[in-house]
Parts: sequence; structure tokens; C-alpha cells
Amino acid sequence: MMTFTLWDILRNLLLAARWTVVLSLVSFIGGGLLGMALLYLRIGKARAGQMFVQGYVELFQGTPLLMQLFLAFFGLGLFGIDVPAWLAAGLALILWTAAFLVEIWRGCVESVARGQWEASASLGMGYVQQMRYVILPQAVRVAVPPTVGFSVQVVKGTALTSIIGFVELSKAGTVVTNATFEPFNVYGLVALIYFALCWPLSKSSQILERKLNVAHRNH
Amino acid sequence: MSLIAITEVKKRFGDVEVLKGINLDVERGEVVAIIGKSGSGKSTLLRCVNGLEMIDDGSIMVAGAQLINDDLHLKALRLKVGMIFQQFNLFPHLSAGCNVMLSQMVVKKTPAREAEAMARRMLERVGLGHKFDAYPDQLSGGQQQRVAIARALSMQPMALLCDEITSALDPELVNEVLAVVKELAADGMTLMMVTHEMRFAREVCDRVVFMHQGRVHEIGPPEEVFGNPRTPELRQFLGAQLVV
Amino acid sequence: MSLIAITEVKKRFGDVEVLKGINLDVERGEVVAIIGKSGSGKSTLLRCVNGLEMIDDGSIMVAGAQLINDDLHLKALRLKVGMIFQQFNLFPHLSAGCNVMLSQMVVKKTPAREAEAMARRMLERVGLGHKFDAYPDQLSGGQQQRVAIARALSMQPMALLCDEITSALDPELVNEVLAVVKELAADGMTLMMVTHEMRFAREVCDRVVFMHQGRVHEIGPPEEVFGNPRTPELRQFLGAQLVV
Amino acid sequence: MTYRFDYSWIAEYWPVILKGLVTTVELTLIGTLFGVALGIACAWTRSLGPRWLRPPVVAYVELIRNTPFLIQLFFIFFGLPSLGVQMTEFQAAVLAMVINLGAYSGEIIRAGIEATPRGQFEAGASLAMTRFETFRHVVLIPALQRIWPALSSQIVIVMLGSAVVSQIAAEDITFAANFIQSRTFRAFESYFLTTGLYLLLALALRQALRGVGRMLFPRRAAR
Amino acid sequence: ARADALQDITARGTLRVAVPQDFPPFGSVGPDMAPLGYDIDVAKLIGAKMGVKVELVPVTSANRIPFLQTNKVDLVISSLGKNAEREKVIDFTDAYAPFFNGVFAPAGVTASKPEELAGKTIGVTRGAIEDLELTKIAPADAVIKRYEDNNGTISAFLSGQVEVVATGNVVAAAILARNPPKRPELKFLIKNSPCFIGLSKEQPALLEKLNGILAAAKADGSLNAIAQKWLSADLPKDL
Ligand SMILES: Nc1ncnc2c1ncn2[C@@H]1O[C@H](COP(=O)(O)OP(=O)(O)OP(=O)(O)O)[C@@H](O)[C@H]1O
Ligand SMILES: Nc1ncnc2c1ncn2[C@@H]1O[C@H](COP(=O)(O)OP(=O)(O)OP(=O)(O)O)[C@@H](O)[C@H]1O
Ligand SMILES: [Mg+2]
Ligand SMILES: [Mg+2]
Repeated sequence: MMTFTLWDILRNLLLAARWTVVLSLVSFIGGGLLGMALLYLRIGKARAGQMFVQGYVELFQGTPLLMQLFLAFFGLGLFGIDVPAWLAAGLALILWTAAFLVEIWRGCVESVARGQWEASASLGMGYVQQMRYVILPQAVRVAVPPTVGFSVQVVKGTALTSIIGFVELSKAGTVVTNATFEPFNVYGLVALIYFALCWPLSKSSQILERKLNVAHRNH
Repeated sequence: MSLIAITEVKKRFGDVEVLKGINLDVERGEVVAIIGKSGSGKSTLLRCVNGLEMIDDGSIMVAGAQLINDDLHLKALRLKVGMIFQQFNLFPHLSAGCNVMLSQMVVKKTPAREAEAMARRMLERVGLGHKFDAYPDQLSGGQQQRVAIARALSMQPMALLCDEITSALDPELVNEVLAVVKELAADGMTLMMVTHEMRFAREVCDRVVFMHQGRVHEIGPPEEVFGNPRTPELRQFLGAQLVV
Repeated sequence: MSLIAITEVKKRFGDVEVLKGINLDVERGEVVAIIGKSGSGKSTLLRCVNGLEMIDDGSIMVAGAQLINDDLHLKALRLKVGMIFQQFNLFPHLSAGCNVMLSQMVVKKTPAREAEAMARRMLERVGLGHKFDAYPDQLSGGQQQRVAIARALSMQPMALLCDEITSALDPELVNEVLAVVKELAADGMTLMMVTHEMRFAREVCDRVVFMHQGRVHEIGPPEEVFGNPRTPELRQFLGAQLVV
Repeated sequence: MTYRFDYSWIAEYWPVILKGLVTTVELTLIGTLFGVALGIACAWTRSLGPRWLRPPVVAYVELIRNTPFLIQLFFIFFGLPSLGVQMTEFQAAVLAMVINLGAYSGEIIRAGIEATPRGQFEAGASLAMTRFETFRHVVLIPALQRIWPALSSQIVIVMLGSAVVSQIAAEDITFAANFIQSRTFRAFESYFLTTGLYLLLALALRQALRGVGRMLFPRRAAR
Repeated sequence: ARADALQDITARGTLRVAVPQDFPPFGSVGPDMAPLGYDIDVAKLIGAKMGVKVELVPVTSANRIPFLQTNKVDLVISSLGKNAEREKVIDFTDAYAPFFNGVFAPAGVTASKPEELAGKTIGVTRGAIEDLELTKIAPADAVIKRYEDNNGTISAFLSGQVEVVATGNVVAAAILARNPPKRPELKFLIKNSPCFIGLSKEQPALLEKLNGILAAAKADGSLNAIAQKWLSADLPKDL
């Protein structure tokens, strides 16, 4: 009744990979924005804010992303909130991404030499001004390579959304496997597509790191 | 009235009392050198005057205003007193010119045009007018330190605090920085400087403060302090210095 | 027959010829000091003798065996010739005792008990019998260097190569290391040592080699080399040294 | 909120959870042990080993680091049988974890090896140790010590990542959660409980690794 | 209880239905990845009769009931069997499709009754009726592997990870139709467990409406047409 050519398989996987890309972008951008907000609390002066972010990070880095997805998907529904798979997937991934990004970025902010804080303080700048004009511009430079590197984890993390029924690349892989009975080929192709998405990111992270490090040595 | 009046200042880090009751008045236009062994509390004293460390006891008055630990008072204080560090601490992501312009624009809201004019003037004053667009990593240590001085001057402070500003420099670069400081002194700037350059202290300073174990151990005009040290600690300290 | 026979040895790094044809024979029991300016190739020579660098031309024979670059020959060579470095290079994760035991057990398959006995003996010999269980980071520089010597000795080499083994030490620690070396020399150990301690070289060595631009420029007994330098290069070099 | 929490099922299903917990712990232990061993082998090959072996190791590391664990797992469990390689879901899960951790820890350990001062290699060589003996006895332990915190984090990440092995019917904690959910329809409660278990497990694992670190490296890290 | 679900659906204009996509011939995908199958056609039929658009939500056996519980869908038309546990949490309409659970294995395997499953590894889909039933009747030393969804179960059987599967007769037939490397043959039937539409509890209006549609569809032969199309057989008289 229905026959899949290799092209059909590839085409369907590629179509599904669009969702992987969209989901990755949403998670990364959303996670980035949330991460910035959390970073603001984490490196701010309020003790409560710092503790909150620490707890947040502990929670989201200390539990499997898969469980976070399950809870977002089935859990929120119980509170009367209607969460479609894409929303639950996006939400869980954003929360998860933010937890990692905020830690990466905190490390970058802390890597800025203490002298920079003191010099800017002695020029009369307030905390916000120090951050805005002196610390963050330097931290951003340090932050670019690990952030790009982490985007690979986000792309791979989207694979787990298949388990709550979101039809992205991995889910398409299992569905197509069942329609074709060719697991070796299908999962091989799926792996290749992920590789094609992730490898340029990893590579550019490495290159950026080398470039920025070399530039840094001149300081 | 003194420009900087330090009265019975105490400062502890954890269990260790680093400043054990410092009294020191600095007059307007005076140049004071602070000398002493490593760990005697020289940096800590300067940092307290600039509000980078909070004092535990005593008081510090600058131009008649008490140093109080809140953002508003600290900002006011730092507009009166600039500080220059051993490690230069230039902002590596900004050119020399922007280093000098930044705080004027951010803190004093000076318009860019004026800030730039001021920056050019100050860089000129430290002999680096031609380095406006150079980035810190393109400058030698001595040049970086001079930019740091220009940066502090651009805020038009009443006094400058200098913490071993030549210690991180190669010997051949020390003089270019000291020459700038000498000129500042000649122009009437109030200076408090921690230094190991005894010859310079002797030549340029009005008074020398010898700190020992968190106290002002001896104080006086350079001829007296160097020529006729009264305490054995100071004698020993001066003896260990190669060039006096 | 000489214990170490170096014949027409050449070594280049990229385009630069660092050793330009070295000839040097070291007899059994002889103590040879190698002196010369920085960059003259002293370290490179020692490293070639130990097989840490491969020579490009010429030959090095140790106890009659030719130095050939394969694992088996290198191992045989290094069992005959120990080396001690400026930076000590102790293994930080092992106690002093284990530092000395490790290579015996790994290379010679000595049983632990015997290796330990040997380690204790050797540490005793360098005056550190009581530091068997101390870790490198608990030892002073001088003590670390003495452990390194004990470690090399525990392999019972025929000769020791020492590359500026006191240069990384604080002045007050130099003597404790040199005293150990002096004793080794007195016990008949063959030594080739690069050193800047001219007084020590004069006192302890049988011959002094002055290297200059990759060649053995002058060679002779210390009285001659130090007392009556024949070339202007050596005279200039000795003149620049503070203590002769 | 109209939902009422109901945990009455725990009385009946706690053995399932316990079994899942044991499986997850077993998977993590075996996966970590062999994964780190594989990582050491990879790190050795890439920084000190024979040149011809390096490209395949680089390919392996890049492939694993740039594809999702879930797909690696499916490939091993569902894909490999068509090549005649058959294994139980537990074996497949362990293998996937070992391969995954091997690639990541290999990169981390390599950084540790490459930060080793040259003098350490030379000291080993001058004591007549071979390159491998020097690596094994001199370089490895301090290198591991240098990167232990990073390695520990990666191990925790792999433990948490193991949640997906329930997809191939390996009966870990997540499987227990799903199983209970399919019998009691108490999705939220069972996921909530098991998420808490994972959190505890992660905290415990981190503590344990800190302890292992103290045991392996009694000395503070040397430069 | 929630407000009246039927009103919600009519007001919204769409009917959200949980359907399988890993369970041929009830639900699977075509080369264009669109869902198709018996359940999908029933969903469309009901949508048409209610005069609303149908939104198909792909689900797995394991999560179809949570989907309904958390109000992500209005109906589960996902070859759902009825049993006492499920009746505690959701309501069922009348049956809409015949379904027999069986144990299947390649020709060489002997397993003509539950006792003969001893020592064998059986794959089932977690939470499906056959999982629940098989768990009750299988001997203690039979190993039951429970997969997340039918994709997993079928993959495990075809890749030889399990030698026996418990699943629907029609599912086995659909696998056979694709001429796989391993051919599942019926060993014995576990249960006659026709499929029902699942809906939230205490929605009498919706339940009545659905039963009405089903009765009409049975009467006018439109349901039989679906059965002919996907199962190549008439509906049993007693459904
Ligand atoms: N942030 C700090 N926390 C704890 N102890 C500190 C801190 N800053 C300084 N100290 C201690 O206070 C003492 C005085 O330090 P300070 O830097 O003022 O000495 P100094 O006279 O400037 O010495 P140097 O000539 O080495 O710069 C030292 O013992 C130092 O270790
Ligand atoms: N691995 C290397 N690669 C390239 N050049 C090297 C290398 N090792 C040494 N050289 C160069 O070889 C020359 C001789 O170096 P060597 O270390 O032997 O000098 P030295 O006499 O020991 O000097 P010093 O007294 O400073 O230790 C130097 O110019 C040095 O830069
Ligand atoms: Mg200081
Ligand atoms: Mg040398």
C-alpha cells in the first residue's frame, strides 16, 4: 500500500529536521533571554536573588531533561494549563538551556579581573554602569565560544522531545523505521543529519576559542 | 582644613587587624610618600581612602565630607579622589582615548565632544596625544600607566592616590611614568603615593610616611626620614633598600 | 676507553645549528663542568647525551655502546646515564620515597621491598632520610632537588648529567645541593654539569668546558680555564660573572 | 486547581521504583568505569599515541559529541542487529553510555594531559621509562587530578542522560515512572517522585565523586 | 468536573482527537508523513457528523490517557481497550472497532498457550491492554519487555531483540503485509477487546452524542466501509 524509497525516507527526515531547527532556535534564544535575566540576579547584590538562581541551576542541572519534559507536558495540564507538545517542549528546553547558560556566563563574568571592578569603581561608576560599560563587554568576548559550544547540547537536547510526542527528527526516525523496517539506514541517516547540524557549531566554537584566546594574549 | 583627614582608622580582615589606628592629614597640594615593608598595610590604607575597602573604626574626611558607605557618598568621594593602580587596569576593550572618555560620559554625563576634548588634553599632558586610538595591548607598560593617569585626571579629582604605580614596569619604563607624576606634583596636585622608589620620594615629596605593622611608625620631611631615621625599624627598612 | 665519548656531534633546530661539531671525552670518575653564555648550547649537549634530543650528525658513545635512536637502545643508555634538571621535575603525586622507588620498580622490575630499601638509602645519602613520606609540595626547593638526585642515583647510573641544578633555588638553598654533589664527586661518580657556580666549578671539577656558539671553545683544568683564559670570549664571559 | 495528589500507589509499586533505582545506579557505575577508561585510551591516543590511530579516534569523538544520545542508543539497539550484533537492552544501554562518556571524557582528559609540564615527560624518559610507562605512572594521575571537577560534571550529565534508556525497555528509574504511570494513570505524581530521586542521585553522585577525588588525589593539585 | 465538553467543542469549532501513528492499520503514516488508518477515518467521521474540524494529535499507547486527563485532547480514538482500571479514570463510548489481542512469534517458536511462554522474552507496548492482560496470565519466568510505544515494540521484534510479541491481530497482519524479515504468526489469542472511544469522565452530553453518531454509522454502513477499507472484513454483528 505504501512504499518508501530512500529518497522518501530522507525527505521525511529532512522535513522533520526543520522542527529540530526551529525548536533549537526557540530554546536557544528563549534560554538565552531567560539566562540573561537569571544572570542579572545571580551576579546582582541581592542575596535572595543569588540563592534563587543557585537553587534553579541545581534543580535543572540535577534532573534529567527528559523528566523536565514529562513534567512540563503532563504536569502543567493538571493545573488547568493546556500545553501542546511544542509548548511543553519549548518551555522545558528553555528552562533547561537557561540553567546551563547562566552558569557558563557567570564563569565568564567572574573571569574578568578584579582590577577592572576596582578601576571602574575608583572612577565613580555605580554597579550598573560598571557592568554595562566595563565588565560585560569583556565577559561577552570570553563567553562566545562556550556559548556556541553549548548550542550543540541544545540541538541534541531537542531529540528528547520526541518522547513526549513532538514530531521532530528523532520521532520521525522512529516512525519511519516502523513504516520501512530499515532501522540501520534510518537511524544512520538521522545521526548524519544531527551531525550536519551540530558539527559546524562545535567546530566554530573551537575556532572562535582559538581566535579569541590569541587575541587575548596581547592584553 | 586638611584635604584628607584620616583619624584613628582601623581595618581588619577576618581576625587580622591590618590597620591599627592610623592618623594622617594631607594638605591641599601636598605630596605624601608612603613607604614600608610588604604587608604593612600601605595598599589597604589607600584603598580605604578611596572607599574600595570599608573601615571598621575611625573616620576619613575628604574635603570636609565624611566617607560614608553608600552609593551616593561613595560616588561623591570618588569624584574628589582618583586612584591609580600597580596593574594599570585599563579597560582592554576600549582604545586609550575611550578609556579616558568613558567615565566622564558615564559618571558625569559629559557630552561626547567635550569628553573627547578633555581626553585629548589629558593624553597630551602625559605625553601620549598621538596614542588616542591605540588599544591597551598595543601600548607598553609605561604608556599604559600614563593612560591610566590621564584617565584619573580627566575626572578632575582634588587628589590622586597612587599604589606602587611603577612596580609592574620594566626598569627602563619607570622614569617616563615618574616624570609625569613629578610634573603633576609641580602643578600643585595633591598626591598620596605608595612607592619603593626612595630616590623619587626624597626628591619630590613634601612628607614621607613610614608604615610598620599597621601603624604610622614615623613621619616627616624626606630629609629627616631618610637622613635621620629615629626608629630601628625604619633604619632596618632603609638598610634593606639598595638605592637610597 | 672514555666513559662518554662525544665525537663531531651536530644538532640543529630548524634552520639554526645549535651544536656545530662537539668533541668531548669524559673519563670514568671525572667531573666536568660546562660553562658558557645563555644559548651557547650547553643544555642541548646534555640533552643529546641523555637521548632527549636526537643528534643530526656525529656520534655519542656511552660505556662503549653507540647511542642509537630506538626504544631499546635509549632505555639501555638511560640506565647508564641519569639526568637532573633545573626544575627538579619531581612527580607531584608521589611522596619523596615513591618518587625514588617508582622507576626502579617500573623499569628494572625491582620488588617493592628492595626498591624501598634502596630509596631509603639514597634519601639518607642526600640527607633526607626523614622525608621519605613527604610530598614534593611539602619540601623546599633545595630538598626537592636533593630528592631528584636520590631518584637518579637509585637507578645506579654510571654517570650523572646535571643541568643548572641550582639555578632555580633561593641563594640560601644552593649550598645544601652543591654539598651533595661534592660528595658524589668525592665518591667517584662521573659528572657532567652545566653550572653558573664558578666557585664550585673551580673547587670540585677536574675539567672545565667553555662552550661558545655551539662549539667547545676552550677546555682544560679549572686553574687554567679560570686563571689563564686564552680566548677573548672566555675572558669576557668570566668578566661578566660576579664571583669567580 | 482541581487536581488532588494521590500517592497511595507507592505501597504497591515501590519495588518497581527500587529496581529502577538499582538499574540506574548500576548503569552509571559500569558506564562511568568503562567510559572513563575508554576516555583515557582516547586521550592517550590523541596526545601521545601512534599517529595513524588519531584520525579514527577524532572521528569517533566528533561523531559522538555531535549526535544525540537517544539516536546512539537506537542505533545500537535497533540498528546493529541488522549487522548481526545482538545484545540485551541493559548491555545496549551500558554500551551507549560507555561510548558516549568515552568521547566526552576523552576530550576532557586530553586537556589535562596537554597541560602537563614537559619536564615531567623528560624526567620519566631520563629515568629510562618508556613513553607509555611515563604516561601511566607519571602523567596520568596528575592529569586526572587537574580535570577532575570537569570530569565529575560530565559523569553526572551522563547519569542524568541515562533517563532515555527506558526507550529500549531498560528498566531504569524513568521506566519505573512510565510503568507506574501506565498502570495508575498518576502521571504527575510518578514523574514528580522520580525527578526528586534523580535530583538526590545527582547530589549523591557528586559527593561520591568528590570523595573518590580525595582518595585518588591526596595531594592538592600541583602546577 | 469540567464544564460541558460538548459545548466547548462546538464553541471552538475543532475536535481534538488523540490518534496513533505507530499502530497499523489503526494509525500509521504514509510516505508524506500524514496520519492514516482506521482510527483516523473514525475521527474524521465523527468530526463530520458533529460539524467541526478535526485536529489529529499523534499519541502513543503509554501517553494517550494522560493526554485526555490533562485535557490536551477531547477524545481518544486510539484503539483503546476497556478495562476496570481505565474505567476508573475515563469514560468509554460504545465499541467502534473489533480487536483481538494475541501472542505472535515466527514459525519456529512454540507458544500455543500462556504456560509455554516460560523462559521466553516477550515484547509489549507499555500500558496497552495486552500489557495489562499478559502480565496477569504469563508464567513467572517469562520475561516481559515493555516498550514506550508500538514503534519500539515492533522494532524490537523485527530486530530480534524479543522473540515473541503480544499485540493486536490486525497489527500483526499489517506487519506481515510489509513482508518483514521476521514473520509474526498467531500463537494464541489473549483477549477479545474491541476498541472504544475514550473521553473525560462525567460528560453525559458528549457521551450521548458520540454513541448516537456511532449507532448511526453502524446502521448506515459507513463504519462498515471503514472496516472493509482497513481490515478487509465486515464488522462483527455483536459489536
Ligand atoms: N582582601 C583581603 N583579605 C584578607 N587579607 C588581606 C586582604 N587584603 C590585604 N590583606 C592582608 O592585609 C595585610 C596588609 O596588606 P597590604 O596589601 O595593605 O600590604 P602592603 O603594605 O600594601 O604590602 P605590599 O607592599 O606587598 O603591597 C597583608 O597581610 C595582607 O595579606
Ligand atoms: N626545542 C628547541 N627548539 C628550537 N630551538 C631550541 C630548542 N631548544 C633549544 N633551542 C635553541 O638552541 C639554542 C641553545 O639552547 P640551549 O638551551 O642549549 O642553551 P644553553 O646554553 O643551555 O642556555 P641557558 O644557559 O640559557 O640554559 C638556543 O638558541 C635555543 O633557543
Ligand atoms: Mg600593596
Ligand atoms: Mg640551559
